Amino acid sequence: MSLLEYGYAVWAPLVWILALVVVGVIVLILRNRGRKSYKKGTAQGDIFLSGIAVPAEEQRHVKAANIYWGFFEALKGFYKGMMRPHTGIVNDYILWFVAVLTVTVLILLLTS
Amino acid sequence: MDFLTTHAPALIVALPLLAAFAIPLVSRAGHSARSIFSLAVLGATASLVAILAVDVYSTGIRVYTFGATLPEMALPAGYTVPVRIMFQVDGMSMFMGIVITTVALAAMLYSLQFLKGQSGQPRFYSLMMLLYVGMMGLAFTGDMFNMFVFLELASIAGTGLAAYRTGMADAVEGGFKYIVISAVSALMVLFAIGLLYSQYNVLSIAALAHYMEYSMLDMMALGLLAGAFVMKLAGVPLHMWAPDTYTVAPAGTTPMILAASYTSMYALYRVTFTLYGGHIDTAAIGWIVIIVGVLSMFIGVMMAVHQTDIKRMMAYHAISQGGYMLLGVGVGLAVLADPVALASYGRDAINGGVFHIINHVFYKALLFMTAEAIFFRIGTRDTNKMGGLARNMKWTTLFYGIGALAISGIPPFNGFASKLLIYQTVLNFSPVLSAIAMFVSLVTLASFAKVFYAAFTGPEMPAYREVREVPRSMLIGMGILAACVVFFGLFPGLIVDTIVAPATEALINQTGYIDAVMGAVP
Amino acid sequence: MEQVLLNFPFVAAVLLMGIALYIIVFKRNLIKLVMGVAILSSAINLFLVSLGYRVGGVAPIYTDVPEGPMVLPVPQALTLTNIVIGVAVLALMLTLVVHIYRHTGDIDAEKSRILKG
Amino acid sequence: MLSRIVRTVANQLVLFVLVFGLYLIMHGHDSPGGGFQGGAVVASGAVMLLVAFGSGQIIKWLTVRRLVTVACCGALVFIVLALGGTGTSFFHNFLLGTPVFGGVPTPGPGHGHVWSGGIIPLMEIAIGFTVMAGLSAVVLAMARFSGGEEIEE
Repeated sequence: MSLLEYGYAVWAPLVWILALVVVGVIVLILRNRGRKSYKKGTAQGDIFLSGIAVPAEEQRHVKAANIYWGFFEALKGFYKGMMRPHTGIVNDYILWFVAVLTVTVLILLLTS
Repeated sequence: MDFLTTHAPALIVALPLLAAFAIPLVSRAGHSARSIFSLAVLGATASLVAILAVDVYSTGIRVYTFGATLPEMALPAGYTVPVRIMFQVDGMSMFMGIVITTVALAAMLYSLQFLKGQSGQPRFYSLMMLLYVGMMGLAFTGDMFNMFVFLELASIAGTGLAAYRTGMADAVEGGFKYIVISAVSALMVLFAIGLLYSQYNVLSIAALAHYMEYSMLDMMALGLLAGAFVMKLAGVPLHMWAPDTYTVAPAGTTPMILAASYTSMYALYRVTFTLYGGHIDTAAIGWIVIIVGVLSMFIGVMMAVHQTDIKRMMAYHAISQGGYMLLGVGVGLAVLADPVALASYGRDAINGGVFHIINHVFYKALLFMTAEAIFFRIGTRDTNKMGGLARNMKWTTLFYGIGALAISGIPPFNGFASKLLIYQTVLNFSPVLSAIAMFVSLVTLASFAKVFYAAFTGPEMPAYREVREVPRSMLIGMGILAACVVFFGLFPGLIVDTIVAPATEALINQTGYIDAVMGAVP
Repeated sequence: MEQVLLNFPFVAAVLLMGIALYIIVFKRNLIKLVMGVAILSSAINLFLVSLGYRVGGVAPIYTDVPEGPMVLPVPQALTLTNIVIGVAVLALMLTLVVHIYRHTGDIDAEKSRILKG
Repeated sequence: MLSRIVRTVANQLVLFVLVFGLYLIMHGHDSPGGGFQGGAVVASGAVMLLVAFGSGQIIKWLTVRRLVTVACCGALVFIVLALGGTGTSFFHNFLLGTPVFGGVPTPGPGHGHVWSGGIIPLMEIAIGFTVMAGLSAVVLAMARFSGGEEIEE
């Protein structure tokens, strides 16, 4: 019932979860073999920035705009090109629609 | 019980329609009366859908003729063409019916609390009911012209919902864009219907498919219909309206408008498979669908990573996931005329594409609801301003996590099951397309991880120290969808066998659809 | 000659559609855009009604009919339905344009736009 | 508010507009016309009054709230009539052959037969009320709206 069979393969989520549980147990065992000297709530848990004063929460948090900065920097040209058709003007939406309709109709007329 | 089974197709549309016009009157009796009334009607309709589903899956296609002396009598005595308006409910219609009803229930539950204290609530519930009627009618109708009417009904109600918060400038703009593109594309549908009617003098889909001659005008009509429905389902390059409209629609209604897009996708499948699927080689239209699908997947996801508005990002992901469905079904459509390829991978590709509809509607509805829950509490959708929300909104975080993992195709959630079907079957058709699909999933995961990191983790922001979890009714609405996502992920075989495979069978089996109406005609 | 005259409504409908699409695509004034949608709707109505016309036909009503052919009733029903829907859509569009004007002080599609990208 | 001439003419004309609209609604099932057309004509009468007298006078008794009530009731009657035939099938004409609008007109040359059509004339009347109230409400709301007021039901 849980199996998803198709043509040449099978996907069995319950078996996958069983495997996940087994792996999880192994991970927990390994984790418990680690050092136990960490105490919550003591100075061990404080933030340490090479002796510099810890900034306020807003400055500490990595904002969404700063994540994947390199990715966007590398693809700057691509996104510049992408922004050109995404004008947000409703007339342009209809222009695209008319263009696609023309192309679709032409393809269907030529292939049939 | 027998009465209900016989008349369920009509009652499923009639009851919410009745409620839509009764709600403005009922709501004069107070808030709770209206809430209870709306929920009761939707609940009754849902049970009718369940009754009809059991019937359709056990006995096959159902025909319901309006005004006839017998609802099953599609052709009046002595006629060789159907003259009355009729509903034709087969596996695919029923599948859409189940999707729409579940989403509507969750959306209604979510909205009850969300709307408290806002003005114009009677209109909101009326429009919800009308949108539901439009979508169900579109899924059930066996008539091209009624397809147009229900499409317009859904568009008008959807616009009313998208522009519900008229006090906000962007909401009005999103609603206006939606109605313009809906009106223009629906008029193109009507033009195509006129072209078809001019040749065959019938409007019933079954009769049209029976008499179809695949002339020049027919192919032109197919092009117009396909283009118009692609516009409504937000396939690239006709997707630009979707982020605008999905972003501004209030909480519970975004999933409803999303479901309305997929009803247009259903209409596209109905036209390409049932109306035109018979004797011509469908490779050309199949490739058009595949190209639109691949473009949607790639451009949708690349635009999504770039967004800062959380709902806008999810809207672009909705476009991208729509591409998966089009890819799966497009592959099936391209090999429809080739029985060997159809049996070896075409059918499974369609299974994957159709299964992805229900999966995607569930997890995307869940994600939209979590986004709106954040907006409800902190009053902004800008991810740059969020941070540390997991500390105070534990349930919302959990639901967001489930939805994000499901949309990225991480096992064991439901997104993985349908995506696996699509990857593996498309691999047989064209390995490049499969590789693109996997790459898109990767970028999807990256973009959701970005938002998860920026919004939910991190130090507790001083501005959001007082933020509380959202009210219970909103949590219940999200909880239902999250439970569906997990259940569908754990038991994909059950879902595929019971509701997806009959839908695929209904799409491929064109003669069955025609014979249900035209069986007696030579 | 008669053939040309009979096809004249279709030519007119297609011309109207062209005009309407031109207006919708190139006119940035939102009111004009709404007018374009109205013209498109009328063009399709004209197309549908012309489909149902038969030479020398009379109105398809079963009382008070002279002998002879009738025009097709179904396209007229379609047209009527489209008119009704068109009224609702136009009213909705105009309301939203009024709202846009109140919020942004402009009805130019480009200048009043907030959502993009 | 426009000049006295316009107001007087509008006052007289509105009766004829009303009668014509109601005539179109009543004869929708046996001659050209019907609920939507008649309702639109009646609503145009409301527009005429609105133009002649300005929105201030009209709004006192023609409130959006009342119009919405009428429109909803009309739509409800329509659907209930359609549901009435559900014993056989949805939209089944169950009044045909009964004393209420039960006549069957003879096809061919002859005059229209008002007392026929079963549920269709009743539906036309319901639709007529819905459309006249709905369109008037739209016009009224827009008139008030352009004056800068917010609409509340």
